[in-house]
Amino acid sequence: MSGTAPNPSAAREAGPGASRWRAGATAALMAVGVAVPIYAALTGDTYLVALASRILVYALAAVGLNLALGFGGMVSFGHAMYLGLGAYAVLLLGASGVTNGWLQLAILVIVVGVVAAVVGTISLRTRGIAFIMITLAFAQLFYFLFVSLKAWGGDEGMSLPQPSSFGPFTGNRTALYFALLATLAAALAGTHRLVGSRFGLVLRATRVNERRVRALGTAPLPYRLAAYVLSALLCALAGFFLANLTGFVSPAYLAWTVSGELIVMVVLGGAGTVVGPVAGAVGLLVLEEGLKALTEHWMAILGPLIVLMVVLLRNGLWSLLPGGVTNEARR
Amino acid sequence: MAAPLLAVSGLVKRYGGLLVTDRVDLALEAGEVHAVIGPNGAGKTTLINQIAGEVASDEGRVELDGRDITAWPVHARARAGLGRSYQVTSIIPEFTALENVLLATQSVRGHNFRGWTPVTAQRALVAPAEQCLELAGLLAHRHRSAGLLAYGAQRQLELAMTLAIEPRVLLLDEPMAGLGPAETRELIEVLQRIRHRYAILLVEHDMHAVFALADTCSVLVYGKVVFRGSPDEVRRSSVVREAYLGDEEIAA
Amino acid sequence: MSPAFLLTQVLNGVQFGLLLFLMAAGLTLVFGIMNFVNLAHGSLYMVGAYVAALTYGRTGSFALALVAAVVGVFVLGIVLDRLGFAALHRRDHLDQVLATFGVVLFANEAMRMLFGSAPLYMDAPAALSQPVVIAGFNYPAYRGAIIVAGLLVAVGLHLLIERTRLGMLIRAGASNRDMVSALGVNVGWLARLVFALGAALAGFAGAMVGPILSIQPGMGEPVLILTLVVIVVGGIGSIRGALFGALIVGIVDTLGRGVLPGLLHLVLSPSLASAAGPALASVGVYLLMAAVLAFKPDGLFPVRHS
Amino acid sequence: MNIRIPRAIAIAALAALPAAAQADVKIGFLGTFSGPAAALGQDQYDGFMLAVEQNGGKLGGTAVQVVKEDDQLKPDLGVQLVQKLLEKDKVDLVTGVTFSNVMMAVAKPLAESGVLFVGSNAGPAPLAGKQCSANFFFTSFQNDNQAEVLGQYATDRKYAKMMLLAPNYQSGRDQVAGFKRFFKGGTVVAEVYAQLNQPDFSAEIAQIQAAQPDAIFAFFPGGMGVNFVKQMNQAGLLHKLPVLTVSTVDGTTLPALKDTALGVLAGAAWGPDLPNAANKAFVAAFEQKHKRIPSQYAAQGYNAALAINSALAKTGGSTADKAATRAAMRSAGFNAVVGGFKFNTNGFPIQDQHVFEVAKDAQGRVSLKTIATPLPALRDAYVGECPLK
Repeated sequence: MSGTAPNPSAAREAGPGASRWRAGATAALMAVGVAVPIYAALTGDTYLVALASRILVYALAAVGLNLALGFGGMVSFGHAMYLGLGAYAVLLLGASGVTNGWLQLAILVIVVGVVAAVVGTISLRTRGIAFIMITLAFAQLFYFLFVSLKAWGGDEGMSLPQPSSFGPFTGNRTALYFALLATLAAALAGTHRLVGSRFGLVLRATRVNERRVRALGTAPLPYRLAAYVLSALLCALAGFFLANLTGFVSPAYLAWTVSGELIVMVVLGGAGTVVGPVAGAVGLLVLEEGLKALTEHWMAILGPLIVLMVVLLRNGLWSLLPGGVTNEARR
Repeated sequence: MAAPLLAVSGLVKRYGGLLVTDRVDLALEAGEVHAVIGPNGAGKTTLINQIAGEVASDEGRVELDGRDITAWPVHARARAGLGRSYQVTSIIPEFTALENVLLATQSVRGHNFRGWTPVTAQRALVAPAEQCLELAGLLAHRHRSAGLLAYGAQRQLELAMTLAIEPRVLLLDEPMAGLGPAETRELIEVLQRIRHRYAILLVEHDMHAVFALADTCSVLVYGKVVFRGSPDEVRRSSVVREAYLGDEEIAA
Repeated sequence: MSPAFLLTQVLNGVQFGLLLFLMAAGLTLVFGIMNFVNLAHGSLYMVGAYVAALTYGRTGSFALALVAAVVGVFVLGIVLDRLGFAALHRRDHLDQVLATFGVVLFANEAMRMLFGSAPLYMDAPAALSQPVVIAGFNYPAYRGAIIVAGLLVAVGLHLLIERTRLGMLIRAGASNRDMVSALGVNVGWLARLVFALGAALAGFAGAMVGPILSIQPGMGEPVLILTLVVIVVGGIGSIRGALFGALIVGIVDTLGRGVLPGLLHLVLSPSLASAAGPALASVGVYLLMAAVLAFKPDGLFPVRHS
Repeated sequence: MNIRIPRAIAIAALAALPAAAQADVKIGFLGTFSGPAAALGQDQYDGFMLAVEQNGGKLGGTAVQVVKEDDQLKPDLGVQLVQKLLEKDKVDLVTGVTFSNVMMAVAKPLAESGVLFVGSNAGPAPLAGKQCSANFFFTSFQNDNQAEVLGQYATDRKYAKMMLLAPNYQSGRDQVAGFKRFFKGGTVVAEVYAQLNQPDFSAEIAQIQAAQPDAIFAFFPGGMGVNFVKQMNQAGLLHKLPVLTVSTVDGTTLPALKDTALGVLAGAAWGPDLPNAANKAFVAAFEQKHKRIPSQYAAQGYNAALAINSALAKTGGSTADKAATRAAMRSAGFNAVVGGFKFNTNGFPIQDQHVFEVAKDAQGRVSLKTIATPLPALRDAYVGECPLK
């Protein structure tokens, strides 16, 4: 394995007291998630739901990327591509008459699954920085493809003809929010189970020492590829929500900067921890929001803050909670 | 007579113009310990890598139980019964000791596309894993992070992982590397306890270990087997002494 | 499509490639020797362009502007390395990417705070501002100067790396860092020097493009992406790879834009050709990179690691 | 050199003032204020705020509070910010919007809210045609307008061979279509689409030389424009043939081009030398405050404020009755800095479109000089598709 992979939890002391902190923080996050629309309904501050929905979309995408990047050591610099594919699926299917949300989801899973399998098969031939760059290349290919698709709005993007149809919940923003929250919770629960399963063991071991995994009798490629596809599907799901949330789809969703931001969220929150990416997404977007209220030159503050967090935190926000990494075991 | 469990014939590896493995032949039966010794740079690790499949051979054959596995990939050889350990400790530091061994036990029990049930909750996997840990004397440490284990314990874990894929042939690459005298003795004992179950190819610098364990010794110099015999014959051989010129270990 | 037209386009591609080489040489050295992914390389290029434009504006001397950019960014490189980049060398690539991404955000905003969002003015020196005619095509003299500068840097780097003790250490460092420290060389200083050298090259590139490109915040990122493409295609850590990678990317990109649409018009229907041509040209470089990596994951001229 | 920090503070103070004086009307200003394209949004905002300031913090006699939001050129963020402006800040009006992709993204939520929107830059075609909204007004242009006037100019000058260049994206293709709509009598020898944000134009410039047109039409906004003009100049082509441009030489790029751009032609509805009195006052006030020549984006922002001023004056400062506010805006009579200005049925402007040449002004600064007005009182091409009457 190349040195590119993060080494997020070189050693985890599985003390029961330690993991309680993290479980508590996760529960607190979820409780806040549930409380937001209730608070918004009571105070009439409906914008809060819009803000929180967008954060949840990116949190979901970050949780997806984390599966490849954090647990699998596959540093994809092109996951915005799947976010965009998910969003465009809603537009393209909606415009061609497929408005049923479940059907859209089913088609999305198949199409993105196939695309991710092909892209993953080619990309996983490479390691380290080459993998970073080849995933970027594929994302750029799709970006420019959608930019030149005039019929679908080109770079200007296009409004959805109608939101995905889910019976009485169609177009309901609160319903959308809770669907997002439930999906994120399911993704987190799924990740939690996956990480400790046979599949998860192979995936995580491969990140650290691929050679050893082979010598123990397991060919890592199918598992890495599966994790890559799964991670792409989660991002596509986030894109599906993003399209419905904004009622709009544009190639800007596939821009390389979005891929970069997803990486920032994952690493900032804690790559290779289950809930870290959520903390990263919340942290980054709330920070942006707060700094922008402060000054128009907010990037001049955000930049150094990111540097500081990398230097001081090493393993992300989530590692601030006990039960995390012990530095002594980190090389 | 039936074919030997592991048969290596005419194995060759070249790096550029350099012959690293020079027509090596080996045959191992179950219950037999065959030690490969030789000075640094003799090509011992390369030989193990060739047998295990990590390094492609330029010529020669590797047969396991009569089947030609020369072209097989590493993981297929491992599943067919070739277990190897590494000279440089090659464990997953962020895993617990038990998880490290589970990674191995699950490898030989069907595919791993099972993503929901925690491995540690599967008796069918945990029971054999714990057996291996017990064999290696690590059962008490099974819930500790591998990265936090003492070096000696990590070497034992290395061996436990190798055993957990239920191999028939063990390729041990300097299992005693870096161990103190007490730890070495302990590991020799472990190997003595289990040797009857496996065919063992042992690459080792520690001559105490070699003479205590080996049935046969091959002396490798510049990739070529220059001498083969029992430990006693090796001790007496002038060829070996010449190869090890100035190396006191042989005198011990 | 006349031969003269093709020749001009190839020349354009070579020139663009050499421009990319100036960026790629520094980045690949830093990458290869320190195993350090520096996204802020584009920011150093931007700073070089700003320093050059400001110096040129004050003094009216192009030579002085070049010197100021090179020296200024060289010093900035040493300062940055001291301030903490050096501490990042031992971190994994992701941390490096993230931290230097933070530096990029800061650098762009700092330029905007200091000099505004609008681009800065810088023109080519009078002696080079007129075109020369090659085979019936006007070729800007200044672009000729870029070709010359790029070739000189390539030759200079070649001599530095193949003929000097410093170069020997750099080569050794690229393939085996421990060996260099075993030789008793202070790797920290070697790394700092190489980093500053790479920075100075980026600053030089920034100064050279001042007269042909818009000098504004964020100008570094598009070039950075192309530079990353170049060093990955060429093979990380290899100057030779950077040179050939840059030339290949430059020529593919230029011919893709300049010749491909015309070729497509010959074989496809006009409407299809005018739709496919630009789309293909936009992704030509990325197709090239994907193809190279799929078949040669270590790039076309990989450095052999021992 | 243009140090911006003190001005930012001044704006903040200014924005705070009317708020303290109990604003009666809240206006949301959505624009792109960060990243490489920030100059455009900043100019829109500066122009808008200049008018607010000149009116003593009031528009239509009513104290206004301006809530400024930065969309970072991200459509999804734009949608979120529009929701914030509407639901949290509960603004009565929305203005600004710099880029078409953000405009397209926010169009639907804005239209559905019923709140009046006065756009001061982006004017994408769908919003002028099928997706037009009675709540939308634009003081800038329909995106094609500025290319259309150059098409007419090329026809008037009887150019026989034209070559058209633009980046390969929707706006680029729209501009080319707009030019061709009014270019008659000659032929388009080549259309060349460059990559979006491409730094080097040598391949395109060689194609220009190969095609040997009588004139070229180019649309390269922002930094691309600077690159293109510089490189054309060095190839010695800038003064060899007429270069007709849109958004390529304007108030934001001329300071970076200076004398290099002399002689380049630009199509637009506004230039600093337009002779009407409102414009003279605007340019003088802007230059005094910001120490630079205003750009067309500043003029568009200023016009947006004037339009709101006029509409609010008619409704007595209230936006409660949406239909009345809409009607007031539709019939807004104000001395726009472009001279004659009317909103068409689709909310887009009917105004003269001019051709400008980059030239030195009376003070010797490089600026834009009116040379022709080929399309007086131009209406956009899409109004027929808009069901509004």
